[in-house]
Amino acid sequence: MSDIPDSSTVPTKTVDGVHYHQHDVVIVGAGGAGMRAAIQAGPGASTAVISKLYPTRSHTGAAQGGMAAALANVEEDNWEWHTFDTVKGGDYLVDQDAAEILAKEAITAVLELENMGLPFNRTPEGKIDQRRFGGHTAEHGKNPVRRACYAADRTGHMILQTLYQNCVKLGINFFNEFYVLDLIMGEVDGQKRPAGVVAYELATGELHVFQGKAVIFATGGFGKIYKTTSNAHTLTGDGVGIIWRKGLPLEDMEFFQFHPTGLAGLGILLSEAARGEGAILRNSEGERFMERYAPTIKDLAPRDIVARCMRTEIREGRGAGPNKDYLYLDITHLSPEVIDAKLPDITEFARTYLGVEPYTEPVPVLPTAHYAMGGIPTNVKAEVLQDNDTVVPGLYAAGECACVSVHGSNRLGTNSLLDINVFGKRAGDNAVAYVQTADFVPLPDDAAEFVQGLIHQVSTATGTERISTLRRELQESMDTNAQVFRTAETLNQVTEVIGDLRERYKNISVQDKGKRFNTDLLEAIELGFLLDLAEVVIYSALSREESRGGHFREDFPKRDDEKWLVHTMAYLTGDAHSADAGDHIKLSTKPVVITNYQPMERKY
Amino acid sequence: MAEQTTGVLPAPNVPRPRPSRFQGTLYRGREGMWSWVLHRITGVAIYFFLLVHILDSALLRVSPRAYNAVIDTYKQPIMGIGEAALVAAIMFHALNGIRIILIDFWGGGPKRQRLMFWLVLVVWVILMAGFLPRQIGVILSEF
Amino acid sequence: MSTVLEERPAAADAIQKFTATLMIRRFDPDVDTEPRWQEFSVEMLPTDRVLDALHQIKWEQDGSLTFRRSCAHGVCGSDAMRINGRNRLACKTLMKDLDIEKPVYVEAIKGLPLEKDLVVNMEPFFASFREVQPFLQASSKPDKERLQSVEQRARFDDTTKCILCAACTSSCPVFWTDGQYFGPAAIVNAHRFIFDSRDEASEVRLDILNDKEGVWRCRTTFNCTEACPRGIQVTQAIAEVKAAVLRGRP
Amino acid sequence: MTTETVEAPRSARVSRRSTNWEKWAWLYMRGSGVLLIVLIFGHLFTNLIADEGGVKAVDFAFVAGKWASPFWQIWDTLMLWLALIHGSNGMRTIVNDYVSNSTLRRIMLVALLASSIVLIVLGTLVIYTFDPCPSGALQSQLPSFCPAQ
Ligand SMILES: Cc1cc2nc3c(=O)[nH]c(=O)nc-3n(C[C@H](O)[C@H](O)[C@H](O)COP(=O)(O)OP(=O)(O)OC[C@H]3O[C@@H](n4cnc5c(N)ncnc54)[C@H](O)[C@@H]3O)c2cc1C
Ligand code: HEM
Ligand code: SF4
Ligand code: F3S
Ligand code: FES
Repeated sequence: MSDIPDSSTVPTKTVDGVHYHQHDVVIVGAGGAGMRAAIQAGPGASTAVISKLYPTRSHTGAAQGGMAAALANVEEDNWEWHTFDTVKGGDYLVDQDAAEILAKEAITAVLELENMGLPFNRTPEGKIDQRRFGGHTAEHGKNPVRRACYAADRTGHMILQTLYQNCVKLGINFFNEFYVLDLIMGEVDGQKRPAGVVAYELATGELHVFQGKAVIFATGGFGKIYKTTSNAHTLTGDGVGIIWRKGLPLEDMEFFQFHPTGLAGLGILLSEAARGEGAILRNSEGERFMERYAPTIKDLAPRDIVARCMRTEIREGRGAGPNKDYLYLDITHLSPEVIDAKLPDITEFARTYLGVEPYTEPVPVLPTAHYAMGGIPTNVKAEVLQDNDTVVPGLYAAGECACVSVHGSNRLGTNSLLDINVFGKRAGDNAVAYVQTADFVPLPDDAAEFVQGLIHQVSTATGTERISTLRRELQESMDTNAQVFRTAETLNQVTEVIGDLRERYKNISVQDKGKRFNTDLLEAIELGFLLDLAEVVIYSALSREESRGGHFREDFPKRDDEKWLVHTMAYLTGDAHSADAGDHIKLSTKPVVITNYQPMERKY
Repeated sequence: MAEQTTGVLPAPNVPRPRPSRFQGTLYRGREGMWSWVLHRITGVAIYFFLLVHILDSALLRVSPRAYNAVIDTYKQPIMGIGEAALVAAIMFHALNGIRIILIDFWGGGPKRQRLMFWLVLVVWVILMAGFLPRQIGVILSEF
Repeated sequence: MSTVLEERPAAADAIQKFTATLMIRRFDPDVDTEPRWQEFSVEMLPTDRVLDALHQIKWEQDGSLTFRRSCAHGVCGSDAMRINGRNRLACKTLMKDLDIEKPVYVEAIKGLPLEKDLVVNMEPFFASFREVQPFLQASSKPDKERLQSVEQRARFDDTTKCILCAACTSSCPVFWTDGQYFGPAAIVNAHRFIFDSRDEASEVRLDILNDKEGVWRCRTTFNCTEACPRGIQVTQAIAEVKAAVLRGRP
Repeated sequence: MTTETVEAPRSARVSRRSTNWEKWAWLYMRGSGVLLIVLIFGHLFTNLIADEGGVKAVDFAFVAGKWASPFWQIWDTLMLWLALIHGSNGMRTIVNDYVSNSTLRRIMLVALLASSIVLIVLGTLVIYTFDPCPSGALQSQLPSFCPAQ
């Protein structure tokens, strides 16, 4: 079901029930990154956006707190400080050239969104208002600075809506509820290039091949490898998984961010904006424990640090509740007017899902799996890399699925909405420039064969294992063993679980045998991606014997710049289906780009 | 898509959906919906009464006898009950009409629509309480 | 301060589970000629959402049960459905807020073509959204942001919250009649731009909505306002647009 | 309210409207509604309540007595026009809502329009060409001011 049907959303031909389309630029994913790219690409090239969800259902809409840019609308600020904070926040694993671009282009990115209509909150002078956020400081760490541009606690919602509105304005062709399941690669002059993608149309169960000169991946994260997560049910990392299965590398997969303040037990996020507006984390004794760990910026320390401090508090018996297993986020000292104006949605979540009234009661919180720092490696032009420095011409990635790497080992809050806008735009621009000179890569005759096989195999599966059981076992094991704190022992444990699950996955059953809206089938396929990605995450985490940012090895609690100031690159080699990860994953390293800031100890 | 310019969208050519089926439970609307249902029903009822009423009044032009003959039938007790229902309908329709007009033109209307619905009912009950005893008296006097 | 919370989430494990009955209106176009009601029993906690119940059925009992969902906390707008006769988001409706002594009736939203189980065709809904020109139209090209006062920003705040879930439009008795009415959601999204001080095309949108199928078809039944999971004062927004059409400007 | 089928909900209408009748119709419903409250309640009051005996008091003589005064003539004319147009327009809305077959809808709308015109003309004629003392009627049926025949 296409969104704006006109001649260009009609297939060019249909062969053996497979529909063929041709567009200069094919964008996979209609979240913030995908639509930002589409807005750049649409006016200059024939563009198709393929998304497994209606664009406005993408998880960018769940983002709450803000988008960083050193506009200096309320306090002195500049992009150089922002760059520094990003680098330090990422525990120096950030590629500094990319961070510089991110911080510099942030300013235009925000202004462009405003120009497209985004309703930011305003200062009394009518300018875009800004608020504090974790890890964002003035003068290289001196004190917190107001850098996050926001629209109440619905910034992501506004970004997603604004971008969709502008896509409507431009008449972009959307293919909604189309699941991309394969990337078709071809070769030109001995060089790998994308030829197109294959998608499964949810409504009809039919396959569509989209031939494109350039392909942009913007499929978002894969938080569903965890049980307790702020991520949507649909964030199963399909895009990253497809790239992986194509033999292209994945970067820094061991770094997964845990957000300190998820609603206890549920994982629904309470934005860091709460702490930006003055909320305080307290333990069972009512103590503001962050004062002990980060005396300067306290509750506004970066997420990896806060999440670890919280886990430590709980371990040391200062958790609240009957089982002493959660902490409190306290905003009772803020006036209800401020809360209503600046944090309306998250207080509503607390009321709806926990029955807690945030005006008067502190809210139970726990760290929740939140953001994948790693993903598809790209350069600053958003071009996908096939090794440390060779690009795949015509293939781009942007947003959470990509790893530029501007987030290093730990992303600062508000830098992701920024990332999707800056690098989404770059992906669009570069793709348009590329398609001016490039030709279509010929499609093989059996373009859809792999997906046909996959679907056939899964839909006729009559094994004995339930998808949901396997998924739950994976998620639970990840939650206990690959959390904020990890050790070789716990990681080995989850490795075993994954190996076992991968075996059992061969024996699954799918109950829905129909063609229309077969979400049962898709959940099975998504689980396949989750298993693949979890395996890479764990394998990379086992190998990195140090603690940095979001990856904290209790058996190696120190950062080790001598050995580990490098990105991890994981490649799929050998037999993808062998039970032992070591048989089919090969790891190597990629140097970190360091320009201005030499690694220092990270203190706040 | 260079040819697609700002604001001008191609006419969506929505695929013709398969026959839809959506009976199922009755929608559980609240005051707003039920007041509208009543408004609509009373409106139609009054309309048909009005048609008849104009026609019978036209008999005035024919002859006093014809008119009185018809009007006499209105004086039957059964018609008296109908008349009471008509007045009840008109009163509800009129009061709720005021409520609708307030919702439309008074800034505070939409917020207070539910309260206003209950007010409509209260006023309606009061007015009917004033009217019905007399009407019942009239009906009974016919026996 | 910890008193209030003594027996909250963690204690939930210990809390009594109960069995709830769900009546779900199923429809598979390839098999059924008519939708049919099917009964399921699920083990639930009071704090579970209806979405959790649907997941439990799909994951443990009948994998063919089909519904849309994504975020699971009321921000993506995927899972509007009719629960006990009213439009709601399954992920924002807690079991404890329903009368669980009786079966919980779950069916697709009304007025859009039913595709399968709880899934309806959303195209017509998005088509009318697109028709109101839901995007900022401003000719000036400032170097920085366009200024907008706090009050001007507040003017249209309510309608910026819309997540396009269709709970409103599919609760509207006028929309049910023939499906030609623009519907509250489209008007809400027009409102968001009509009253945005930066926009220059309000008149165009007012003209679009001053149509046979536009604002005048609204009969102020308030179902939309009651249904909106974002708490948007939908009918009020429609009334404001009507007033603006009469005035000829926002 | 629980209509069962919708052919193509909100599918694109390519060409749009002529004049904005709907706006004026909407305004008219409200304006006429307000006036009708006065007119109809005045009417009901004089006919059913003010005079002892309710509807029993209404007969040819009663009406003729009223219409002898231009005040009631104008009152009733206004009421006739406003109410009939209000009612017909309301019925038009309802027909538009529920009658999805376009031929049937057209037939019903034309019928509505025609009957409204006929009734308005008829009603107006009755009020103004009305002869309170028609010849050949029984004196007892006529208002008291009629000269004895
Ligand atoms: C609760 C929450 C709060 C957050 N708050 C903030 C914040 O305040 N500030 C900040 O900077 N960041 C925040 N983030 C992070 C940020 O929102 C995300 O990282 C970012 O929005 C990701 O955008 P994206 O475009 O890459 O992916 P998404 O928005 O997730 O979009 C992914 C798209 O890909 C499509 N897709 C996926 N797989 C397929 C497939 N196989 N075929 C076709 N299409 C596919 C989906 O349909 C979707 O359209 C938050 C994240 C969460 C979860
Ligand atoms: C007594 C004073 C009256 C008032 C204040 C009044 C008010 C209204 C109003 C405001 C509406 C518009 C409703 C809407 O748009 O949602 C309306 C509709 C209607 N009215 Fe009246 N009205 C009155 C008398 C009458 C009479 C005498 C008739 C019959 C001839 C009538 C028949 C109708 C009908 C059929 C509708 C359409 C209902 C609908 O669309 O749901 N009304 N009325
Ligand atoms: S107005 Fe409310 S109910 Fe309607 S689509 Fe928007 S969010 Fe959903
Ligand atoms: S339900 Fe419909 S009638 Fe009007 S008030 Fe809402 S749009
Ligand atoms: S699943 Fe996103 S709104 Fe319910």
